[in-house]
Amino acid sequence: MNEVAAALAVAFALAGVGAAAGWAVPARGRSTVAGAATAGVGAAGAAAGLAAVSGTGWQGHLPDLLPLAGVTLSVDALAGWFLLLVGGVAVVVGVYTVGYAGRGGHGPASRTALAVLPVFVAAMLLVPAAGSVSTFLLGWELMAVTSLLLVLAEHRHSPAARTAGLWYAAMTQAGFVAVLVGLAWLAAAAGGESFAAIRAAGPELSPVVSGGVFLLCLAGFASKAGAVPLHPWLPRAHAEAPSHVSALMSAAMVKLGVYGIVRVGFDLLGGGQRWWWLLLGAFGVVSALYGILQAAVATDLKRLLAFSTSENVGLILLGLAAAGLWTDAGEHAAAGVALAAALLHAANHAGFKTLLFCGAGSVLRATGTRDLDELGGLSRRMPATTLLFTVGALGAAALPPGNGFVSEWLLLQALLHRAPEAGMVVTVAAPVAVAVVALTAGVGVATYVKALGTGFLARPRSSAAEQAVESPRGMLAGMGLAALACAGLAVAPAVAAPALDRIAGGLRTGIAPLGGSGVDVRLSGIASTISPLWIGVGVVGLAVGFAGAARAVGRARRRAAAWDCGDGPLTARMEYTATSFAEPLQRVFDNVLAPEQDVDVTHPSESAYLVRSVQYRRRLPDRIEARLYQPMVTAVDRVGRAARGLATGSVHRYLAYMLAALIAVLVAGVIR
Amino acid sequence: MPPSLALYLPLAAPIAAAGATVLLGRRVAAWVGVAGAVTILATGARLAATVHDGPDVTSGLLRADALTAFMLIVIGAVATIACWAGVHHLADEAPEPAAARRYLILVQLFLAAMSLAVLADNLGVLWVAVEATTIVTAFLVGHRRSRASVEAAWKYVVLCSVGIGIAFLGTVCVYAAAVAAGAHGTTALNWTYLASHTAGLDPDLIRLAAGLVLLGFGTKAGLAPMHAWLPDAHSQAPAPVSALMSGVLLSVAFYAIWRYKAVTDLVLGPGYTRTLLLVAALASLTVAAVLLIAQRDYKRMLAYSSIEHMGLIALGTATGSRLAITAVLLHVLGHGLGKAVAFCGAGQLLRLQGSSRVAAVRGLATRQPALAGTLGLALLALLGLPPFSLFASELGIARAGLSAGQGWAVAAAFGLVVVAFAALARNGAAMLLGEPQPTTDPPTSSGRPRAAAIAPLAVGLAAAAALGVSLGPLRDLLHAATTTIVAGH
Amino acid sequence: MIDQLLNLACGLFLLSAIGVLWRRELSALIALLTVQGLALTGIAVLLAVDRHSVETAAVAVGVGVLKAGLLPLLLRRVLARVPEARETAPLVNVSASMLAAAGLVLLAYAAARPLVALAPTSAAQAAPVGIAVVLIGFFLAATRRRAISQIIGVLLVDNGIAAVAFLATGGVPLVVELGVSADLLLAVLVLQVLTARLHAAFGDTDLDELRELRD
Amino acid sequence: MIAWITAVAQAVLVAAVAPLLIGFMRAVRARLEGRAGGRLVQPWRDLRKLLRKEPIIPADAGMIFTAAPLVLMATSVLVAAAAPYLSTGGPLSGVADLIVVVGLLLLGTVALALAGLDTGTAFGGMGASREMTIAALVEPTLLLAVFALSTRVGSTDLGAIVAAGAADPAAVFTPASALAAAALAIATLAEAGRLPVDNPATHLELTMVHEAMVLEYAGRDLALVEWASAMRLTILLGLLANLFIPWGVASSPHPAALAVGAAVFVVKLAVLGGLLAAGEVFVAKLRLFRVPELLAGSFVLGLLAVVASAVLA
Repeated sequence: MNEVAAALAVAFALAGVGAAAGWAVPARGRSTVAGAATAGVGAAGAAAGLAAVSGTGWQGHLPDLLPLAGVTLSVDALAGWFLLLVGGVAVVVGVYTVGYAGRGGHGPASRTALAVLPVFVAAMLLVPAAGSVSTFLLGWELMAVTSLLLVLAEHRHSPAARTAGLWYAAMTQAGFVAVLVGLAWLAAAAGGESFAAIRAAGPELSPVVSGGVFLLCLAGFASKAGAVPLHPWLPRAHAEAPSHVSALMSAAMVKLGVYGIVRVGFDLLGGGQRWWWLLLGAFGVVSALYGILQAAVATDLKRLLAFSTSENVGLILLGLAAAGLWTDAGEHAAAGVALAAALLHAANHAGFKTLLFCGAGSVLRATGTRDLDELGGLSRRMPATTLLFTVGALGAAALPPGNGFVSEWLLLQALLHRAPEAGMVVTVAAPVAVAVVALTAGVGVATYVKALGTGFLARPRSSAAEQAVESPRGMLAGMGLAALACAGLAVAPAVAAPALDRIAGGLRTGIAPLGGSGVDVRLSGIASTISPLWIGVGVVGLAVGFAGAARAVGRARRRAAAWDCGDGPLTARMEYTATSFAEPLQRVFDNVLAPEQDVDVTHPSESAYLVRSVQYRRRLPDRIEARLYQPMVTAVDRVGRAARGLATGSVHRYLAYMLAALIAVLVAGVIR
Repeated sequence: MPPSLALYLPLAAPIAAAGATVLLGRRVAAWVGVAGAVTILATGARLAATVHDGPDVTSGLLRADALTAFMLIVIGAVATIACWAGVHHLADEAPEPAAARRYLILVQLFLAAMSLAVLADNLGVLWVAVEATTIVTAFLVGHRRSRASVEAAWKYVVLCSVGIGIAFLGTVCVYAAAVAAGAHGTTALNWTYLASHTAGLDPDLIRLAAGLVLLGFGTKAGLAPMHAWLPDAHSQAPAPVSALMSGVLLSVAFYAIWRYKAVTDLVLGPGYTRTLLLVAALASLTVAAVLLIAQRDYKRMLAYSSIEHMGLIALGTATGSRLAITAVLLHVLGHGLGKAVAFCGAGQLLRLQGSSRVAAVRGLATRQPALAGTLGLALLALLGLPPFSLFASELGIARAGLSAGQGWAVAAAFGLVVVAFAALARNGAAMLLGEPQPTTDPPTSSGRPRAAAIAPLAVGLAAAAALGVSLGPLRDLLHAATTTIVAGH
Repeated sequence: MIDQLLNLACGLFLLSAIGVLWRRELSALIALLTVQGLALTGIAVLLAVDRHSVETAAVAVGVGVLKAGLLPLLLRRVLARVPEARETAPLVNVSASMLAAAGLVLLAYAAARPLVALAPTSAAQAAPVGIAVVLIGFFLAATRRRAISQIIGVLLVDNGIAAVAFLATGGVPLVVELGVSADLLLAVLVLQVLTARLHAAFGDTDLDELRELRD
Repeated sequence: MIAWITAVAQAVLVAAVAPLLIGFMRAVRARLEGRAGGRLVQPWRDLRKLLRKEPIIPADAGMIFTAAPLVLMATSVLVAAAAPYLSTGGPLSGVADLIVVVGLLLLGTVALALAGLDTGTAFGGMGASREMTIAALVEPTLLLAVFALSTRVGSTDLGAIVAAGAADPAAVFTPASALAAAALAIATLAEAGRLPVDNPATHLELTMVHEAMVLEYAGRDLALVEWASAMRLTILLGLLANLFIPWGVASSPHPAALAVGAAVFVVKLAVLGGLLAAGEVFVAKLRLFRVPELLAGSFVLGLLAVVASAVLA
């Protein structure tokens, strides 16, 4: 029993104890107990992950658990990376929960919602730690059911939460079945269900089997990862879940979909055919673009963050696709960089999205609304939260010196790599991917400017926002931890280099993509470097320097009413809202977003030429959901109604069914 | 207690309990009934200890091997929960003394008939026992004498009698084949004899028999297209009886199919029954899925969920490998426990609500947290979610099916399971979640169910969850029982 | 001689089933059922004579009492209590029923081939008659609206199976036969009670009215 | 050490030249329009005046409003120091490449946009919204141009690209390069807020983009914004110049070479600035919602450049 095993054992034991304690203790201490347990489970998981990415693997088999299969655990560097990621997020969320969900807090204080929290984290740790098909599926489904319970935490007062829960339940189960069939098929074809056995047999499988398995698994994993067009559950569930749960789901759970793709595609199947990766790339492109466009026009802060998750997952998938394509083309250096970019972006996204969702939770707690149009003015009322949210937004917008920038830079480096012998498809696909990443980055910047600018700055646009007060210290502490992690990843991404090198080495690319990195990020095989530390120091140092210099030479500032071209006096009604901010972008991408607009003009009775009032309504429904899923739901409902005709209540009809079956069996016996 | 005596106990105990009911007061009689159920469970465990690695226990017409012991455990476990819940059911419903007595007697006879079915070595006696279950449960289904329950009882008796008749025709065919192969008298229908003397059996006749038997017992097992009686009967019976019918009676019918399959597969090879079972499995899953979509009655919803699970069991039986059969057996136990809890919970809900319409129940989680929690967890168990054992068994069925090259069937089946999942989740969410409407509280509602009434359900859920975590001592028994079904391959 | 008598009994057995399909008066149906019971008893007796089997003879007596005596008697009592004389509107009309019966008989002969092939005695040759009656009984139950007609359908199925058992094997083991007979008697008793309750609840025994439980 | 000195020299040079470039362009434009125009150093005088005035900030503005000019200035100076204007050695080679330059410039834009929103005025928000829309759409063009340029060299390192151009000028004058230059030029206009995307001299609020964001600045804050904006134009034009006219950039950190490099740099800037100013005389500002069409055009140019560089190279 080495340190990985010990840490995992502590994590699972703590989850059990935490759940029981969260259930048993009275309401007053419940959030403290559950939050502490969650943080503890996360810390233990992160410790296991840290040991694993440092090179300490572990395998174990517990035949008496999980009937008919037994639990097999196997932790390598890749698993360790995701253990670390999940654990880290859980620590932050655990600390945050103590302040958020407690009495007087905004979040739910119900037994179930708090007791399930550590179990959810444990389930998320079980997924990467799993070493066999059955164990993986067990973790996957445990994760689904616990997260479902958490999404439903506010079911009582929010019909939207109930709908979200239902969408999530149905889609996650469909995804589970796809993965189940895929992995069971793989296990059957490989003649064993442990990952080790599959890994050994993986490359010898027929292309039909491996392709089929990859497609099925991809469907399930991409849906869990929130990739468009398998995403509709995500903006609903992430928006309606309590914010600490949104953070866990968006930052950690969604990544396990990514983990699944890496594990199955690169590890178990051992790479694959080119079309797999082109398909994955298509998922990535569509997710990134559609996600960020929806985020750009969203006015619900949490919906914005949720669609931004789809976007970031799209970028991660794009990185994985590039890794697959470059491996296929024999360009191992670029493949390693692409893989490193995807994994690093997963970690970065986990960092800033935890921070942002926790920030959204603080806003929700302080104002009771998520509608950016109703917010504003929080930077003076909640300065610490605003500052922390800014750190997250900087990362999410992928601007230097934020942490998102480094991984997007890596991704671009991988995509900019040129290999003429890789073939025409790749030659065309690479620039398209670059353009998509660039457009995504651009719109992403606009999106987070909107979120920060209209949500936190200027004047409050509602009395709720006006009366907002700063969050309690526990919540700020949790967010502070996340902000520290973001800052660390931003200025010193190279600390992750040995781990990423070990992972890439383990996945048969045989390359250490970030081998030479120190203060600078240096790539092997690609002659580009940056120095995130110096960029960060440069921007911050120069800005501080200029501030000092300006103060030294200039006069003191004075506050006065805004000039606004002499228009005053200003009211909050005159401000740009989130809707108006996004209007130009919405117009530009009208064809994709297809907004629904209604203009109702009412006339006074005297004359139809006069106008009494004009009512303008605009809605931006998720077009893919409306066009792809709603018809499906309608069709299923129609089938259900039509199927009532099967059971009319007539005993004669029922006997006729049986007689028909009898005749069929007899005829089958006769014909044979 | 010598094992051969233990063979008679599962019959004697419920019959004795039924007899005692005549003498005792209602409350005591109800608890005596629980004792009858516990006796079956204990005897099953006792027999399991003997047979899981030793020879079969035989005495007269009765015989117990590992499969029998396992089925006795299933019957005993589900019956314990159902009878225990039945104590409170009777206390709450407070029927006339005569009706209560008749109810208690019939339930015990029902248990005895099911025990006989799994203990009989002779396939003819097995048939008689299964048909006897129809007869004793007919009045339980029609217990309430309302129009709906009379209708349900009529359909139940007619459809099952005709269906089970087909099974008898199949039994006659097997008998004819055995006689033609040189067997005599009662022995010719003994399963032990047939399973060990398959060489002379005429394949054509066995083929005919296999089809007929599958249709016949398939009717009792609720396989489509012979399923139509099931939603009516299960929704109209009193809750504990629904629990028994859904939780074990269906499985007892499937037990008969396994016994026959073990014989016919030795003669015909697995192909023929596999094809028939696959068709039945997919038909059942389809029927269950499409009728669940627009389901408006929660008891019927649970009944269709039973059809869905029987479809899965048929799928696993069709696969027929060791893993598949072990998974199927575990599925039977898990489904029995889960469905018993769900039906008993639904019964309490019906009493509180006065209507079995889904639309009549809103915000139960807020109004009745304990009952809603129990029902919700039972629903999660039936949806095949961990930690409940149905997760492990469904996983096993899927893995086994894919290993046997039935990928398309598994994919189709689990696709339908997703539809059923969504439909069940939708109705479950509609009932459990949300803000309770003040107007939906009918005047009949007499507060919350007592903790004592929830206790049997909690025990059932705990058992289902424990099984999902680890089989413990059942592990060897399951493997031994699997061997009795799969030994031939 | 015995073979010819056996064939005669089998013919009567099948004819009575077709007659049930043809007639509409419920009392006539019960009479035909009695005839069929007698034919079945005849088959059993002939087999007992043929095989010199006392056990079969005893079974034959039991069958006679049950199928030609007790069950028709029970049905008459039902009919007396539920005053409906005719099967007014079967779901499939009589002429179509006849055609269907013809088809079912053909199917029975085709399906029963393995039974016939197994034991080339003259009794076994007649086994398809039993299967034909099973199918006809099934058809009757599926197309007739009166409760009593449906009970008769169930009984036809049972008679058919009994006939197959006698013709193909000389009768199932005694213990099974006893159990089956007891089950059958109890089932008819249950149906008798349920018919009364149906009549009380719906004021009618038209089974097509049973549409309250659906979906 | 020399690299650091070069970097500081570059930053100082760009900072010093930027207001002069603005003055020069205004003069050229005035001359072409038949006006006398201001003097070359007028922008410097404006800056000095502004630095002395009292900075006034709107009542509702928060810390972002005061921080934005500093961030804008910091990013401009950092880029000026890091990009290869005088020497291809890449003064801070390994710290920042072309993608970082694009990112840093965008960071400056974002700072101003947030400041515009922070004022709580309608014009501030309007400017921010428009600026971010344009910035979002410019981004793909910029990175495609980077792609086209970097494939030639196999690196996004600016110094490497310029050095390769200087070493082999023929490689610069390829169709791919020309297309990339055109794309980058349009992107530069948009980034720097020049006609036809934005009119730096407009005084009609409704057509403002950049100016609308900075309406509320006064005193030294405004001075920083103006100065930084001028530096951004200088930076972009300088990049354009050194990427596509790579002569005269010092390949060694020798002081003499650096001096020559500085002179050549100023000349190139003057030429490009003059051309830009002359061009602006003849075009009108596009309607805001026609701007995406222009940017889509530049995007296509960029894509063509990439394809050309892949297929023809």
